[in-house]
Amino acid sequence: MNFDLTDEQQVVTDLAGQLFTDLATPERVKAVTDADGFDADLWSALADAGLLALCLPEESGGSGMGMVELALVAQQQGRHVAPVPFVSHVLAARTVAEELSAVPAAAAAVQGAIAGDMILTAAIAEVGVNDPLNPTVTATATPDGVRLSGEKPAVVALDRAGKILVPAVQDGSTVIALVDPAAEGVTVTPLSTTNHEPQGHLELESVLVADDLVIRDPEALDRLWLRHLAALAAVQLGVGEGAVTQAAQHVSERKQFGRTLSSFQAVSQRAADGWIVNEALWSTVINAAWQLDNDGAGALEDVLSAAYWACEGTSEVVLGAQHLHAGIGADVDYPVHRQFLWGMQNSTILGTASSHLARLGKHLAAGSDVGSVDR
Amino acid sequence: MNFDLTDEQQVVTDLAGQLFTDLATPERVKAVTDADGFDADLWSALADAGLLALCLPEESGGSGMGMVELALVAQQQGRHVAPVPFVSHVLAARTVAEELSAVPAAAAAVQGAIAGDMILTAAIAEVGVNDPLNPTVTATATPDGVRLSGEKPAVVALDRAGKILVPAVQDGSTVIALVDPAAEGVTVTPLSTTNHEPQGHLELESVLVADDLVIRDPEALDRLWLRHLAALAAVQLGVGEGAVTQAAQHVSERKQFGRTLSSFQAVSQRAADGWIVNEALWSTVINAAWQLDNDGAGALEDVLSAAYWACEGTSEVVLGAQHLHAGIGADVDYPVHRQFLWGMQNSTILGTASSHLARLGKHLAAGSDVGSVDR
Amino acid sequence: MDIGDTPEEAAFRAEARAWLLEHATPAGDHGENHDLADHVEKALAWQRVLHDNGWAGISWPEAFGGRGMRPIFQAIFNEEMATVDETLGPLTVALGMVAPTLMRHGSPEQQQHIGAMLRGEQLWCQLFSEPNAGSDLAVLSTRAELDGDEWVVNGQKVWTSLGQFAQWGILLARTDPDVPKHQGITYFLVDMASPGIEVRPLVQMTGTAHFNETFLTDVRIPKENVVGEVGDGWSVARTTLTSERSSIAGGKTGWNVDLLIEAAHIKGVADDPVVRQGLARAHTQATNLRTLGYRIRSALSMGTTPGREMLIMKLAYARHWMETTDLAMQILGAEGMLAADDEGLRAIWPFAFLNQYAVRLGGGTDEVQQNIMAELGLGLPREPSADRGVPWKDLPR
Amino acid sequence: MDIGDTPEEAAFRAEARAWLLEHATPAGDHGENHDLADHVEKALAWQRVLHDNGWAGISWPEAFGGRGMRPIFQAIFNEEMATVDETLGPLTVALGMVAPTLMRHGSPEQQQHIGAMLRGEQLWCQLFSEPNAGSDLAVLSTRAELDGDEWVVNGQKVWTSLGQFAQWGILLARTDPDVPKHQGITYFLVDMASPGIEVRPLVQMTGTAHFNETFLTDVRIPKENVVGEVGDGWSVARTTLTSERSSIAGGKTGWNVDLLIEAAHIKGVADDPVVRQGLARAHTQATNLRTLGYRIRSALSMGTTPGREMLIMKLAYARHWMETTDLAMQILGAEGMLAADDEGLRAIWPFAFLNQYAVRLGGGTDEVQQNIMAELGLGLPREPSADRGVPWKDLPR
Repeated sequence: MNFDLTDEQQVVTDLAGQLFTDLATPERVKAVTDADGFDADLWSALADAGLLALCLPEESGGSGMGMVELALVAQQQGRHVAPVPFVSHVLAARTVAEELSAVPAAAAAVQGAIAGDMILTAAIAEVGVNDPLNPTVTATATPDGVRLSGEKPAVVALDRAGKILVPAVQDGSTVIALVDPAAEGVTVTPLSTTNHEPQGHLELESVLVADDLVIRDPEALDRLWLRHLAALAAVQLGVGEGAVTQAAQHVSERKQFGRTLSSFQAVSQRAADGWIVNEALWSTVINAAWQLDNDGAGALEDVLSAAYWACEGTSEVVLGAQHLHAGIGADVDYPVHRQFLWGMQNSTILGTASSHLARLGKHLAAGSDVGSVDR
Repeated sequence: MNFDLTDEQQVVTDLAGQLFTDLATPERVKAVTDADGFDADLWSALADAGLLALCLPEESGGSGMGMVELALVAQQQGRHVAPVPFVSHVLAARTVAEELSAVPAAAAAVQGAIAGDMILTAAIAEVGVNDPLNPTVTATATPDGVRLSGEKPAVVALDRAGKILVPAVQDGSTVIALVDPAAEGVTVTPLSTTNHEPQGHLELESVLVADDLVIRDPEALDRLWLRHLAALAAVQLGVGEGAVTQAAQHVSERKQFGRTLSSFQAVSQRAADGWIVNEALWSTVINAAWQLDNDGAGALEDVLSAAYWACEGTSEVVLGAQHLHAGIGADVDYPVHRQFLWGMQNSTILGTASSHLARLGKHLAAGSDVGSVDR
Repeated sequence: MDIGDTPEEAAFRAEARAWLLEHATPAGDHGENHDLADHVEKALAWQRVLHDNGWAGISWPEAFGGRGMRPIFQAIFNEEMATVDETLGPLTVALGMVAPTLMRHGSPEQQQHIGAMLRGEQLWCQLFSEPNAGSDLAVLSTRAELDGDEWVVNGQKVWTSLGQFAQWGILLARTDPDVPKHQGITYFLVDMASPGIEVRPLVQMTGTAHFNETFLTDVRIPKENVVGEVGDGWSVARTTLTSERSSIAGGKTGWNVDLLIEAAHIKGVADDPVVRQGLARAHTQATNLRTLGYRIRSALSMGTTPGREMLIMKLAYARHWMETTDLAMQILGAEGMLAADDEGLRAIWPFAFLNQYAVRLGGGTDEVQQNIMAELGLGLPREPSADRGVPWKDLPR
Repeated sequence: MDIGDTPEEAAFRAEARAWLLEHATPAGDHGENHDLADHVEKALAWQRVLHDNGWAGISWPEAFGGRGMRPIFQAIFNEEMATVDETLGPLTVALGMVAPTLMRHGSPEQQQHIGAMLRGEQLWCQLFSEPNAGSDLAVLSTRAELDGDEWVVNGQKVWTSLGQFAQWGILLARTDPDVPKHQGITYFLVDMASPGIEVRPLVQMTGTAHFNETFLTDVRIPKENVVGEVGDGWSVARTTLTSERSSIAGGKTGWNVDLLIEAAHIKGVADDPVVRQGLARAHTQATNLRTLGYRIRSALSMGTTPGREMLIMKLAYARHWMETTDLAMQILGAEGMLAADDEGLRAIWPFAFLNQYAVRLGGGTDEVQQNIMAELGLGLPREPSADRGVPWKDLPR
């Protein structure tokens, strides 16, 4: 039993922490957010530091690390609310590398992803009840390849993605197609999101994808989805930590009634609540990532637990931090509101706290494999 | 618009408050609870003061008042956790007086009830999912009268009841039969309850009831149930008030770290939370009672709101009061634990907070009449 | 006890409703118009319509141009007005705070403003809070010094709602630093067009700039604009703040739950028992608010001032609002976090979700309210105060 | 990072599990035996079995009769023991608090007790809390005065767990009232059979009398029974209290959720989505506790002392326990409130429901823990202390 980070994990954490601290300063984050929401300099730096290759297989030029290391970097990103599509990019690249590396076009995409030249993304969220495991896009076999039709909401970095992983259903089975956004029949509509993260709505009208760019492993979507949940939970962890750090600093400095705010129990205990949630979430997120690295789909319960607390717990944490900041928290020139916006948005993106519980509850009560969000 | 008590209502409140304060002292309540759980002296005093005739029709010798007045008395009972079956008795007597007063045996029971000589009760709780509107006891017509079979859990004061109102289903319709516990086929088993209130489990095996002692008004059960919910909510209100009063006194007197406990924000704010819940519950309970007096079944939503907060809110209040008392709260020689036990027991007796919400939610979403606890 | 209207009240309600149905032009946005200038203009225009039709100042004394009716009638009118989704929100400072203050403390000249407010001719803002004076407002440090017949004011204010549009402001400034903090404060009326006033909008994360920072540099205010006595501004301000709390009475409750039920049907989750559980709980909270409202209306009807009910209402409302916005996100899912675009379901919830914590701050934080309640409701002692009797200039900074 | 056992740990776990499955005689009541005397006797007997088979004092130094293994092995054994529902609960004071204290601060003679504890021959109780010394333990007023070679003790203690059965107690008493409260306290070992000790059981509302009041009247304690230095009892007591926190590591988590899932199936509500939602949330809390446990076990495995994790574990456990008992009531309905009768579903939940608030008090209230956390985790300053440096005799009473 050893829950401490390995030396290698510590190096990755320190490296990421340093990069985000140096480059994703509050001023820079504000400037990028006010512009197009993508920090190209930071992106290059992440590529140069090898962090975009973090959990890709060594055969593809990756570092061969796993979800634990990815979570540690995502946590640092969350602390600094750094505007780059890190999680979706790295996870999409890993899936392409694992499943399609024999295909030259896919292998080239992976190389581009590692270098930071091509941004990859995965269209995980679903329309309607947002059940990522039941894609609504349909895939139909034709002599030329597979044709996809349907739509996907809230695709991260869709506006600048070079390739998109699109889950779909073909003859009752789940598949994942690697779609080129330049292909005929693809329509991309930018969405205005609450935290200003660039997202897009993807429409596919009979879009042709070559057969060898379709992943047919029946467990691939489960894996991709669970990894996204765990990685987003790690981002949330960092978001919550950033919020509590800022709140603690604020209440230590601000005086009311002749005392610092922090000397009021109602204030200090609320701040402590946030810290406690973060500490508990840390273990749960790292455990979820470790279980994914060691067990795969068997980690379902642990990942859903992490996802739930990343929604429910982190929402509480960022709300508490806002409350402790009082009015100034809402001022867009003051940084803490970004933690709030990220925390709130991430709490809904891959399902809500309630939908994670619905799935887990069905699984626990019925002993079924994955459960569904439908009650 | 006038939400103030009328002079008459104020007199009833003061009278009840005085009676319970004088007779249901902490010492007396402890003595009665340690004995058989029924305070015969208090019961006589309530009868002498006319409070057992409170909301009975004037034609039957009652005072002709309504649910608001009943709620005001029940609230006072709750404050003092007085061990008498006030609510079930008065509501059963009212139903018998309203529905069966033409029948001599029933009229005699009402007179006995007013004098306090005969205790009446109603078997409202149900086995299984505890849906009082769907009785599980069956009634079958025979040439001699109706025969009842089935069981009822948690009947208040069953051990000393002279007559019991038993809801049942006959040919698909709901009826309420006035059962004599001395009749053949009736088995009464005392139950040991958490708050030491005498309750019993009622078993009926082909018990004969004369046709004219069966209430066939299809809305009678709805009415009886809604009145019970509102009256129990009023008891809960008083229970919560008693808990907060005791807690406020305790934290004002007890010193820790050289200061009274109440000077710590974490303590005073928790006490204030209880007070706030009680104040909000007061309006909601009195409103529910008023709506019942003026609207009948149309008051469904308001009564369910009161019932929900009487479960959820009062549970929080009594838990908070226990917490503020720390260890001494659990000592049976110290009175506050009785508020806790009453608050907790009353939160489950006619359905849980969750089941009230289930019913209300079904009603709101579907626009159906009453909803059911079954989801 | 009678929760219904008296015959007189019922008649008034019917008359008001009929008139409103004929004349109201609902904004359809529950008061959350993102174009603030337009929002302000609409409110002023609506106030002019009310005035011209005899519905303005229902409970104000006739001497000030009102109808001299009991406050319950104003509450009934507000209730009915809320059902048609018209709002006077931007005029809260003028109608709910400044006018009652001037009626009580103002000079005859100052009271001339009351008529202008009634006629929808003036927007007012409040210059009380400062960066270092939030919950502890009385430590404010904006200074006013007498120079001949004028006071010269220097300092900075924050959270000036709609300050960028207001013609007039009410201002608290320190005129004597040598006495304890609650003393030595004076209450002024200030023309927002005065030289030396700079209003800088604060863009909030909801994208609107409801609030402003206001910088005052050598702003000159005539002596006649002092309300009450010099140095007695704190007690004048208490009238203003108490009036603010009273002005929230008579809103409608439950409209947000109704909207959620509608949303649940549209999104096809009205059969989801967990969603239903949430809707039911929200409904019970709305019931609590409604019955608290009865008590407030009852007090107004009897001619007394509802005190504790106002405080509880504020706390209960904040909690209810947070829970319903959470529930909205559960019902709307990821769609709920798309930026508001005034279309269908998205018109209100994303804004509400982001703004939810604000209801816990405005008019005193939850914590401050709970402290008041512990004292007022339970007789628990106040926390020991560190600064009682200390001259303001000697307070720790 | 490796969340699994090392090969050595896995081998130990397998050996322990095999032995336990063969020798354990589960009580089947999750440690909540209503016959306390029987409960105590069973625990002592089980400790004797452990001792005779080499499973006692796994992490204790060999010099004290232990096996001298790293603490992780004790944690692993505790974890496995919890799965067979055997409990040493009544011996917590002896094994988890007194023994570690004596190892560090005891004289060679005092350390003789350690062997007796290991062999299951002694039950100990703790005489720390007093009616007026709860969260603020250091204000305790039980007096000890030296009379020749003996200390004479007078005072009253409360919350003496199992005091009615204990042979020995650890006692804090004030030996010098003229110094500040944390100084002037001395730590004693006291024979519970000494003349002048009266133990009065406190019947709790759960119907059990786990706790007692203990009255001490002219109780004579030999000088040799002072642990550490006279006047240095507070620092000895800190060892005792810290050891208590450490002893909670290695329990199992999730068993209560498993029981609830079983109950939901029995009551036919396992398909109820609202119940399922509750079960799922409880499961996620159990996951949090489990992963916190990993950190604690990891620290023990690495030979360090887990600090903050212990505090968080305690708070998280209390919240989890309250929620699961609420959920139990929701599943069991009115049946849940019938007094416990050891039958089926009712065996544990009513007791748990009534006892739920106790987990928020034992070992320091939630509030005290949160204050520690604010200081330790966030570096926020302590509340100003009113009594620092004041001699105990001059403190306000």
